[in-house]
Amino acid sequence: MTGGVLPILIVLAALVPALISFALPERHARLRSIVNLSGAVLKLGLVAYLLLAVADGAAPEARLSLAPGLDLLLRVDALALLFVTLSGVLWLITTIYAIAYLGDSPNLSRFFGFFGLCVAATTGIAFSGTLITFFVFYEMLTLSTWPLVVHKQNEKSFAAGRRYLAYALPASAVLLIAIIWLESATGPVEFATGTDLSVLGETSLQMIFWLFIAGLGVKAALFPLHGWLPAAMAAPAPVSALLHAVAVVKAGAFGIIRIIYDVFGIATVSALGLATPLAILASFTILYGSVRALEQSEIKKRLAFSTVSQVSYIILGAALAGPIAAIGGLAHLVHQGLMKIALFFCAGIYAERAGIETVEALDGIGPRMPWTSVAFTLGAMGMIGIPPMAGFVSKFYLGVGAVQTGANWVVVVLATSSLLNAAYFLPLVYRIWFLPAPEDRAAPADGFERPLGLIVPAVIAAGAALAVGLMAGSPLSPLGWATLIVERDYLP
Amino acid sequence: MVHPALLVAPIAAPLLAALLAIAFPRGAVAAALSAVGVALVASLVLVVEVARTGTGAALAIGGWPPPLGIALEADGLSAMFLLAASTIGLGVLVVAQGPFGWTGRETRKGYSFWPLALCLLAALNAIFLSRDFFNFYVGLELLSLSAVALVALDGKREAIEAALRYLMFALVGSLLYLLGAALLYAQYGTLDIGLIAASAETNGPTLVAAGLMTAGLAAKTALFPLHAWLPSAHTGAPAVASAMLSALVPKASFFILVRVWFDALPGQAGPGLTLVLGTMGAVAIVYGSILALLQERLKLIIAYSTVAQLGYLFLVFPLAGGDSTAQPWFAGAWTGGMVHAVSHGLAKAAMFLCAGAMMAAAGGDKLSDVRGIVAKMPLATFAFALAAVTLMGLPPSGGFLAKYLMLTAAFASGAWVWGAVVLAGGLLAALYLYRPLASLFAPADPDRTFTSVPLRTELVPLALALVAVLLGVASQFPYDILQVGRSVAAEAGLE
Amino acid sequence: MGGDPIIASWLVYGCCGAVLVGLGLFGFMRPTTTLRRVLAFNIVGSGIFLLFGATGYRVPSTGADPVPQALIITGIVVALAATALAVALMLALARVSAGRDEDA
Amino acid sequence: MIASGFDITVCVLLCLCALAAVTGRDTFRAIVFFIVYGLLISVAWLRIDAIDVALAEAAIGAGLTGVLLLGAFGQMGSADTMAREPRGAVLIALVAGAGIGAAVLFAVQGLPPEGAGLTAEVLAQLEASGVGNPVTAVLLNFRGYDTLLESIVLLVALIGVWSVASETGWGERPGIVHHARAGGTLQSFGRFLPAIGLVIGAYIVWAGSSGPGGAFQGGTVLAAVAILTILAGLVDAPRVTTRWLRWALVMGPGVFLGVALLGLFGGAFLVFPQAVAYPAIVAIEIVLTASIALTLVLLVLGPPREAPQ
Amino acid sequence: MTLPGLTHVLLEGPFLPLAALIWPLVLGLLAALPRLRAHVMMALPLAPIPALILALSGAVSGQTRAPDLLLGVALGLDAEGALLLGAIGALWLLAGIHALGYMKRPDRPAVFVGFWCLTLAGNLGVVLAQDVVTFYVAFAAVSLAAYFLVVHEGTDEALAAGKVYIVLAVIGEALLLAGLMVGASSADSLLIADVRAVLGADGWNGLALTAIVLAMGIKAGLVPLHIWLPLAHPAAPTPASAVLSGAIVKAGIIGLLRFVPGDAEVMGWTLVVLGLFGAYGGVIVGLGQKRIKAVLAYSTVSQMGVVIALCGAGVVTGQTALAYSAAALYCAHHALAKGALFLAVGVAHGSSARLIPFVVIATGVVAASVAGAPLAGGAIAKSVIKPAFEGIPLLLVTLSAIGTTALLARFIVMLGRSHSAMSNAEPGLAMAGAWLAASVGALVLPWLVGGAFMANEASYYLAPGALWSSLWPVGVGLAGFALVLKFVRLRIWFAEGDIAPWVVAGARRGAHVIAHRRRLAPPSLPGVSSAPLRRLVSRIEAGLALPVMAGLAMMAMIAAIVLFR
Repeated sequence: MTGGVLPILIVLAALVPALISFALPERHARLRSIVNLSGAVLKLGLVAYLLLAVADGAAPEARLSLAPGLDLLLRVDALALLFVTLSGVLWLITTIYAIAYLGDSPNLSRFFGFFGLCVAATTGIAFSGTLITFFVFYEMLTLSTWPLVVHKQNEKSFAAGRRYLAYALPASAVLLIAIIWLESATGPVEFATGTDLSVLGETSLQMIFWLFIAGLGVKAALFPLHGWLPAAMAAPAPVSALLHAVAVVKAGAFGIIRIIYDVFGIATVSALGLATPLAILASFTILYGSVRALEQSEIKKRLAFSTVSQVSYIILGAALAGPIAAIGGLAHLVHQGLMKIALFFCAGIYAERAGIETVEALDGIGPRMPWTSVAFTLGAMGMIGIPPMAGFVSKFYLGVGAVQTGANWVVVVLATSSLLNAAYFLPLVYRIWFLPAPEDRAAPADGFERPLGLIVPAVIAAGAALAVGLMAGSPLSPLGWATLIVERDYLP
Repeated sequence: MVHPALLVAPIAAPLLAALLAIAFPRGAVAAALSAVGVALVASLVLVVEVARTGTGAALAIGGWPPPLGIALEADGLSAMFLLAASTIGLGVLVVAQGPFGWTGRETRKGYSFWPLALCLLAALNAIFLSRDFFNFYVGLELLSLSAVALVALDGKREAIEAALRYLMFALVGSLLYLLGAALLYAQYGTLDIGLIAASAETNGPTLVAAGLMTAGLAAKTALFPLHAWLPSAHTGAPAVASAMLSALVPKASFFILVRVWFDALPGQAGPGLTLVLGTMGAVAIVYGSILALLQERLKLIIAYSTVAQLGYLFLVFPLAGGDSTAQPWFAGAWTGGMVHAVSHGLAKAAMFLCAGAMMAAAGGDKLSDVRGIVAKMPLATFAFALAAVTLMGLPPSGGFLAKYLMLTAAFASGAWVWGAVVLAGGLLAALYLYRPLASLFAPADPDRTFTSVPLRTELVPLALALVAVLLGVASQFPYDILQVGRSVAAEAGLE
Repeated sequence: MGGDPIIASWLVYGCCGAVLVGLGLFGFMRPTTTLRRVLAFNIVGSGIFLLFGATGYRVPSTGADPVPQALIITGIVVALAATALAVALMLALARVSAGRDEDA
Repeated sequence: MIASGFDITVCVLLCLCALAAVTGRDTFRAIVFFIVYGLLISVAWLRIDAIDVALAEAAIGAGLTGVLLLGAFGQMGSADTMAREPRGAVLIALVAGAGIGAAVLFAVQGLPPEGAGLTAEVLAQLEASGVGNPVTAVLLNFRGYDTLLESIVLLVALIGVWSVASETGWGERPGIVHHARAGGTLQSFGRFLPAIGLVIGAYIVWAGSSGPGGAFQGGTVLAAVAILTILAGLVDAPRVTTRWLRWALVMGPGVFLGVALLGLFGGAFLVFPQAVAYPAIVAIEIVLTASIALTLVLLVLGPPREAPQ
Repeated sequence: MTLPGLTHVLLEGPFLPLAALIWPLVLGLLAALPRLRAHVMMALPLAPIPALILALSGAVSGQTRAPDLLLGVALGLDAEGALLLGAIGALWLLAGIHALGYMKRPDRPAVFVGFWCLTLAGNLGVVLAQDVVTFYVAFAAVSLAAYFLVVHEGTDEALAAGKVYIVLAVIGEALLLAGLMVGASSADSLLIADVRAVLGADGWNGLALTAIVLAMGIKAGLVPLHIWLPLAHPAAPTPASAVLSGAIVKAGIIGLLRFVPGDAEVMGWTLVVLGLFGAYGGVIVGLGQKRIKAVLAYSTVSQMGVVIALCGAGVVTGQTALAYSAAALYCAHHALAKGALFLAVGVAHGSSARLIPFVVIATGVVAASVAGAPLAGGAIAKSVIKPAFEGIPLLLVTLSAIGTTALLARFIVMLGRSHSAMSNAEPGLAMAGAWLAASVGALVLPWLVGGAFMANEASYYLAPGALWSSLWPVGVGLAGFALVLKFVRLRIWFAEGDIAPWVVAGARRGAHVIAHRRRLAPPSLPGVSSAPLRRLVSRIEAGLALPVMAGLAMMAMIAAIVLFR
């Protein structure tokens, strides 16, 4: 396939800037920014081309064999593109944000190096065609994320880093057990061709499935494996934005989707009676995350718990065996990314420009920082699921899909979670817009909403979330693409 | 047919350089580097030749074919180990120019290091190429004596004590091995692996001989209960030397053990052997890791990590032949073990060289001394991290490929206990390597200054670590080479 | 010595070699000074060589098998080298620990 | 051949000497028993028709090792402390030693009684090897590679011995300063015996090609001679850094390796074409003897002494 | 499926309905531009104009479909819809004009105008929506955006009222979402008609219907859920409360009309009972109110109670179509009339003692119309809804007119006293004009449009019998009120929002408990002190370093290999 080189090109588009910025000494800030930005733009261009190609049914792939039968396979299918488009778009705006946010703080070459590595790993995860490739890139993601979490090199970030590894490494061991247990019986597993699981007994298949869920659940922040996510907020804002709201967390959810649809097949999963317990676990995480978010007084911690809850929507969508629920779950993969990254950007701006870390300090900031606050409000509305934001669309599809498969109780969960989301987001919006600002808040020298590099990404992300919600019906939107995925690959 | 020079060069070149270094110390460095360079080129060509022809390259020394003469042969396994040894050797000697280079007048260390190191490398190459049991013995002796001398090179009390204990263990090990070889000769009338394999049958003398050889070689490979000499020895030795000691020396005796059981006497391996070696290997992994976790000094952590990682190698015995029919590949566990030996060698050499560089910069090797050195030595820290990734067996390193092949064999053959141990090893490695990594990346307290270190002491470990990672990525080529001339037992298993 | 059953002379020396090995190992392992351990090491070595030499003399008619002899000569020289190194290390250790010459 | 009473007595005596050398508290007594043991074992070697080995064992095993141990005992005396060990250690040592010994015994008696080893093959190829004495043929031609490595081992051991010198003592002479009473027995021996030793050593080396003897045995005798003169204080060992000493040390293995590499052009490593085999082997043997003798002397003398304050 | 190029159809069907929705949104966005900030208030009256044009052009045949927007937007308009649209549009227009006068120097006008237009768009959307998703989006817009109108004044009272309003609104949203999800999936289509057909059956669909009715009840002021109404109206600026009471509350009613299916017997009866309870409860509590806007708020609750009862009755008697058109007319009239009454309050505040009598008289006429006095529009509206009732509910509906008359009489009395202190106060042309237009509209509309909805001719209403049947309840009401005013000293005052204070207190305590639950202490690793471990390990290491141990291990290995062959 001539297209074979494309997936490698995309991964390189993220890897090469990373390696270059590793090599660049600190003072070449401008060159480093140019390199990273051009990498991001190049990646977007390639993704756009691929979108057209895959829409026409093409599926370019590149194969590198580690040992006879043990292949690293990069394959571009519709599901992979959904994730890569999300990471491509958000990488670009987050790079802009990061350049503005970090300004001239120390160790930036190292930062952008690992930042690029993370995105390359995420792209790798998306394109992986076999379980082994997935695991290799999954681990690379863990490794390249740790330095970013500990970037500030203070005690708090090291504690967060420690906790992150304490969760991530055992999880990868569990994941490895699952992969090997499965592959030792069925031979190498390729997503495209699927595997016949008849060779394994039912109980061992179930145990393997739960091992997969445990292994991937840590990154997907499923209850009780979510402990690391709130702690990882000690990282600088761009890191929290891209990684902990989009790349890392989504890698977990994406993995679970791959496992359910491509490795086991949705029919086998429900036949084995695994779909409902997973749905219950996801629903419990949704509610648990929201309740814990209520308690947090720190904005970033609250957003982190909200991520814990929101990602489980995707897993819920995958767990419900209906096509519509699947579409809802897949669409939410993108929607949640857009909304959450907008929120994290705004939280970063509040922290950086106005020194606001906690919810109480948000009083009356709206009028002083209108653009950021509007973006934040839009993001918050999306999270609550208020139409016409993107959040509503996927929540609606999830609900309809759930009832379609007979899991009516899911509707109650969705409604309650919307209420809880409102309960922990509306007070923030209320404080921002309706409470008087304390007198002692001095605006920074060049005004609150400077530099533009911070504000524009936040507004773009919020606007995108709104646009995606509004134009949800069109085939170009994430929902449209998710429908294409489900129709083409997973219709049971 | 491969030109005999290829087989002889890796042995003769370092020996010539060693003799030259003794007689003409001023030219020692140049002789050493060129000799090891020649050895590296020879092994590279050898590897390519072996891969291309698909058969091992054999040479009967002096024109006398076995059983009378001694045969040298480079099959896939020996070619790989040769290449690894030469690569690491060259890297180590390049870095050794710093502490042991020519500084105007001749010093004790400066003079003694080069012949010892060169003889050590020559001994390694001799062992990797030989097919004769007594020749293994002479190679082992040459290796042990030069290693012991290197350990004692620093002249401090701990170093000499460690060297003495190491010598005691090594000598007992060699003697038991020699006794085993003697009994084999007495039984079969030959010392050549191939001939013994042809006529081997299960009887008293053969079993006792094999048992003695295994016990002796286990002592020299520092397998768990017999490991007590390794940590103090590898910590006492100068960092450059301990890089070679930790990465290569135990691998030589392990190589002979593989030759004994997989090539010479596969039929005689019973459950006793596989269970004993497997259990001792498993305990080594856990015990070594726990001890590494409790150490405060960087070199001790790395030394105990060697004890742990060597445990992995011995898991090959129970796991060999564990592949199920589902896998398209074969001899997974055995190849995994060999890949682990090579990737661990590269990673460990890189780690010790980094530790050496950092000790030179910080003036001490306690974790508190090297705290926050990343600001001053980013490349070395990154190399240390990469090596750590290989030791933890995280993708995309060679360590991961080895772990994966072993795990698949373990699960396929139902012996998931070994699988659990392999996994636990990876996690424990993450645990004991986290502390040094965290202190390297920690913020240095401002008033601490590190002396600057020549760039090559950072670049060489980085290169070695990158090769270790490369082994995991471009691993199809090494995988195929290891299959050349691989024994049947490696795939069928030892029971 | 009584009428011993008639056994081949090589077997006598072989068994004697085995006994020497056992004795040497015992001497090596029992709690003792390092010098005594080096001595015991030499006894084990010579025991092994004796055993090896004996197995080469099983067919006296064709004369002793030269190969073991050659190997044993090599072995003896190697054993000497090891002993010399061990002795040197012991002397150095004594020197250093006696503090006469605290090495920088 | 049926074991005669003599053989049995030799074996019993050997075991007793070994037992005495190994047990007991007095180190000097142990070393003396060890030397006696060495001589007895040479006798045993004669009984099993291995004259070359008997020579080597007597010269190196009993002689040089004995001197080494006595020298060490002399210099260290009480400094060699005994590590504190748990009470049951002796018992465990006994069990382990007996266990392994029994295993070896079991193996020996299980050996095939008529194993002839490679005697036939060696004799068949003897005239092709260019030397008369089968042991030398094996040592220098058939398994010449082992011998080459072994000479390197000696060199490495020497470098090792030198490298444990104190930092200040690097340029000094090896070993301690010996001085014997003028006119005393040691000095008269030192004057009288070297001449005889030289002749005997030279003969042994020369005879090695056709009869028992050879480079190592001859070298050892020469070494003994040199050690005797040094012990007698008549001559002092050359400084460690002297140039000719180093070239002499390296000459033996160097020539051997060089000739071996030359063989490469003739098709295989270390090959001696039929015609040139004898002169080549003899040349190698002579040069090797010189280096070996020198190395052995320096090994016995020990690390360079400390620089005078 | 080739990638849809531009061949993909963006819009089918008439463009006007979509334009009616989009136009106010565009105006709202323009208001945010700083340059237009000076005369942004002008946008208020302009916003509803396209909707009015659409309403006047009558019912639209066929649906307007925009498949790309949201999940496929479908808009449509039937006759009743057009009537409602017209009334709501007119009310927004007049309230907009009134606002121009009422708010001379508004603070943050851009925000007010922005949310005013968003609420308007939502309100229109509720009427026009044919598919469930558009309905939900419109409903969310109207209920959430109205919050900003409520809290616009920024007073503490407004913020408190706003808090209650938003909590109830969000709960309503969640309930509606759940209901629509279940409905849409069991109907397997997004169109409201299909969903309505499937609702009402027992099991989950029954629950869905209850959820939807509750959501609509919150908006329409169904009795237990009405508590936000009396709190919000006094706090909001007058034009906002006019629109709130007149148009926004109607969104709930439209929802009920659209979603409650004909065969839901039980639901029908509950609506009738709760509706009537609301009608009478509204009057009783309204009489006990101190502030004039609160009285009007309770009058709305009462009127809406009647309409809810009408919806229920329609289902119970099987005449859903009749009830639908009757309710449409009644709501249209009530919208304009209630709007007029609220604007009257604004005008009264602005006019001096000298002008107040004229204001009182005119408002008196409108009030009579609402109470159903003969010859006024209200009479027709009331008569239209009567056929849908039978038995006791019919009696109660007619008697409710008495209560309404008494309540409105109290309102007129309070209105008289609420003139501005300044002698020369002029209400200003815009405010007075808008108020008068609304009053005239209220009176005239039933007559103009009634024809299409009445069973019989206009002349029927002029007949004496009809006149008497609509006169006596008003008479009794007035007489009763006069008696009470004169003699009964006992004044029972109800707190505004009657049960609101207890509900709010309960909610706050609940939130407090959740927020400050004992925090989960993060699991700390049990501090394994490394000292004993360290000692044990060093002892093992020392032991293994002894040659005897090494020897023993070697012997064991040899034994294992030899014995266990």
